[in-house]
Amino acid sequence: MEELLFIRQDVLPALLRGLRISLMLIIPSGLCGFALGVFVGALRVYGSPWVKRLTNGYVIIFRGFPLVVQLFIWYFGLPHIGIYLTPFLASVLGFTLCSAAYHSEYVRGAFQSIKGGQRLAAQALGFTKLEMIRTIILPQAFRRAVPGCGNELIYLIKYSSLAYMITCIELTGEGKVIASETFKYTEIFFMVGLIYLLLTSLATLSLRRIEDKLRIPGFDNYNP
Amino acid sequence: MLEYLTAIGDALPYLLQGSLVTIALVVGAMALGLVIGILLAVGLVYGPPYIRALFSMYVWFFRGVPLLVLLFLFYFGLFTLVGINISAFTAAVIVLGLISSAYQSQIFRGGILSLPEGQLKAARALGMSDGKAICSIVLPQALRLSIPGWSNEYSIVLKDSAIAYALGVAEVMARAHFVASRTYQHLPLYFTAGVIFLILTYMGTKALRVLEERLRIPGYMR
Amino acid sequence: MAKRILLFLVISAAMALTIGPAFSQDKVYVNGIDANFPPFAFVDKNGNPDGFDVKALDWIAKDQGFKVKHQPMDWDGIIPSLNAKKIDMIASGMSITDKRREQVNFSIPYYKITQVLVALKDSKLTVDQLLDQGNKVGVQRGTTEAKWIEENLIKKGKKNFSLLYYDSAPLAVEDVVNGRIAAAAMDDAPAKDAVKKKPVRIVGTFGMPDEDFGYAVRKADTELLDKINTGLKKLMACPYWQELKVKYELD
Amino acid sequence: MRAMGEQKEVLKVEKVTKKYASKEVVKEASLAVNEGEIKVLIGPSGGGKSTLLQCINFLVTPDKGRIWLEGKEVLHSQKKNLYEYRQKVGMIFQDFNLFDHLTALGNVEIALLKVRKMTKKDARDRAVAELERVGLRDHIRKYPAQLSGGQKQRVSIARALAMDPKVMLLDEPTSALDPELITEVHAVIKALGAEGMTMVMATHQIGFASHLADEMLFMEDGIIVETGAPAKLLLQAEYARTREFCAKLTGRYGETR
Repeated sequence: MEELLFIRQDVLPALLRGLRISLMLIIPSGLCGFALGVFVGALRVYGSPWVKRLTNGYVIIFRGFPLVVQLFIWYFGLPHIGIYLTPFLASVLGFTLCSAAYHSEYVRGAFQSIKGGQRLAAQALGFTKLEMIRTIILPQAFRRAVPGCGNELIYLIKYSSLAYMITCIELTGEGKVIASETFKYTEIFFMVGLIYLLLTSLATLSLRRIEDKLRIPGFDNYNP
Repeated sequence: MLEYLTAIGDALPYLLQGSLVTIALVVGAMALGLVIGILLAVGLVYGPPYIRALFSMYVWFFRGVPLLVLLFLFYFGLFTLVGINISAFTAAVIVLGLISSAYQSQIFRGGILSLPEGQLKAARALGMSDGKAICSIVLPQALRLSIPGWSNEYSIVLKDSAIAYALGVAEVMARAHFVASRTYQHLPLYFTAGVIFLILTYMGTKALRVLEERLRIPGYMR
Repeated sequence: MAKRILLFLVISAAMALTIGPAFSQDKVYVNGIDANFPPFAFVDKNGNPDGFDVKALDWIAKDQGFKVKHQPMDWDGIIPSLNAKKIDMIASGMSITDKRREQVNFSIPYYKITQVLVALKDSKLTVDQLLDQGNKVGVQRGTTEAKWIEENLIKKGKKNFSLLYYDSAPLAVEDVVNGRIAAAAMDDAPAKDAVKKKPVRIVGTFGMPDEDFGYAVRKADTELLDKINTGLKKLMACPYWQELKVKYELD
Repeated sequence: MRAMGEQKEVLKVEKVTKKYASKEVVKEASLAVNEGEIKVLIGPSGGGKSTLLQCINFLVTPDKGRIWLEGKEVLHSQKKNLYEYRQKVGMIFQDFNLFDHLTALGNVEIALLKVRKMTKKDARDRAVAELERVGLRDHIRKYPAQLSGGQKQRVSIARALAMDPKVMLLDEPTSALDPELITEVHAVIKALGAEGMTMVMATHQIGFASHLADEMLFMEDGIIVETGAPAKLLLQAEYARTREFCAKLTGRYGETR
């Protein structure tokens, strides 16, 4: 009984507070990461050679450094060159840049999977390069990239749990703070885990619905 | 700049020793993930409905909860709940391995499903049992096809292993942190840790590419 | 080829899983330390655990005839780790508090620690000013000062400042130097260590009562606690104690 | 038949050359097409027919050579000029290249909307009309994957026609089709010819082409070896290679219409 009261009075409000911060981290990072990923992915396919080299380098570094390390560098490292980010901004920046690198991989694959004939046909009809990318290539590439990018979003939800390490106390951080005060690690992390499971499941379901909505007959036989 | 370089130079041997711990974490986790992942994949493709449902639940759970949360849960919870006492290192290997098994099962499942149906039929026609057919005909092909996906999974597990630092496992990231606490040279040390991971990623994926070439069957797809 | 690789992987999985327990199977006591807590506990240049508490415990172990190994741990989970038998003792600058006494037994106090605020060297602000004006103050997660500030300064709402939680005190100091936070609240000994290495100064105490450091062991391990207490008393009476204090620049 | 003097030159190609690595795939190919004329390129596979057609539309940039449309030279390095030119030249591909994410209707509409900036309603009306013209009224809502090869090629013809091309380039329009589907596409092309559409077509369907063509061009190893009226080229070609090729082809495809 006392246990329940403790959960209702102390644990739940803290976890909900953390959840709010987690969502505030995930949503902008997800959106910006995807947008940047599409941009970088397009550059990696259609850019000039040195743009390709530059963007590929970006992807190698941001996919190669563990996210924890990236976060520490954004938060504790950037001040060495005079840039001071709040924990929240540093987290969003870290998540955005890292997930954009992953998104760009899926986007690049999607662009490359589009047959050359599609470009030829659009050019033959007199499309400008920009119009061709916008109306012919992107809608197709987008559909092909959705499953991969969706997965990346799920990853992002999970990796947002790292933000507390740079003092942005979100769901996991709140859990950790209460756990270290009350020593009830098992119970608290069980609840934290459940909340994340709920979040990732919701995201998976809605992504599946989006995929269904976007489905075009004969267009889904694509293996990444 | 010079200050940074000396800080890196001083810490490098210690950090490099840490990369052995990181490698042990990753090899252990990948191996555990491989064994469980193959079982899951076979169950998911060929198993009866209840097995498929059960295995899907497993995959759903381990893909849905953050590594960090699972780490804390296993490290502290296993003892509280069932009295099993494991070290931080073991906890990290197990959790990394279980999560990876969920992802690896999807890679292997994709490999199995991409094989033409005729392969299994032909094996059955030769009088092989289903188990034998899967082990000696389906898996050798499916696993070959899975190497690129597996190599990707390796780089993910490698980077995730840095999170084990939260339990105090003295891998590269934790060591960078320890040294920084003494020397107050946070930026160069984290950066060096990052570069070590980059090199480990590169070496591992390279090795797997060599493996893929070695195992390639002439004229085989991809 | 493929089979051999598979075999290798299975064996290495098995090995990886057995390495861990192997540590705790031999009769060596494991001391959990926060390796981010100089000068009491840290990792030296060669990667070996070092620090006032580490060296003191080494002496006690030798004196009392047991073996000890120092294991860096995550600080805010260190008491659950002790109770989950992952370690056998904590000698790493741990303050004795009533809340912790509910979980573990403490040795006799061996060092009086004062909590101080650390700010930039050229900062002219006083303690009162630091804990006001909407300033941010950093603190290590899971420490007594974190808890005390929350309960006595934040929750009562007298002061106008906010608290940020760090992985370790040095990281909080790093952020003071970065200018992101006005001050870091921490034990005076690591604060002195920070002053030597970074352009910061100790501004002063902030009203938190002094605390005693003690070594923690599980409630059931009374025998071990006796050994530690006996050894500790002996050590504090011998000149090596002073030597240690000088070496690690305590006092 | 119009009198010679009235004939208007629609397309002129002069000495177009294209090299890949060191191999010259098209060597100084020249041709001119008058309004309402149909020219057919024949020749062995890999002879450069397809590359020549793609060079004409600058889908492959020629290394050398000049091209005029209705007497105006195409300055392909100027993007605006290039896009305008391409709008006036319809292209039919061997493998259709329908936009896979759009329905039959969408495929015809998209360029009207995005390139010619027509209003939605106008584009829709025009697209439906063109699809009716190629006999696909009942299939306008289907996606490419739901259409047969012959239907796909008819959609692609409708897509090109909707742009009001001055000339159509057809790159082996029926070679990717099953034999039973060829007839429906041939019928559409024939009807176009009857309406006076100017066309340049590469094909292996000699029988069909000989009835349609005003002139045939035999192309081998990147060179236009010989040109002439179908009857002349097929039966009494000057060059031995042409005769040999035509004899083989008429033998094989002679009956096909």
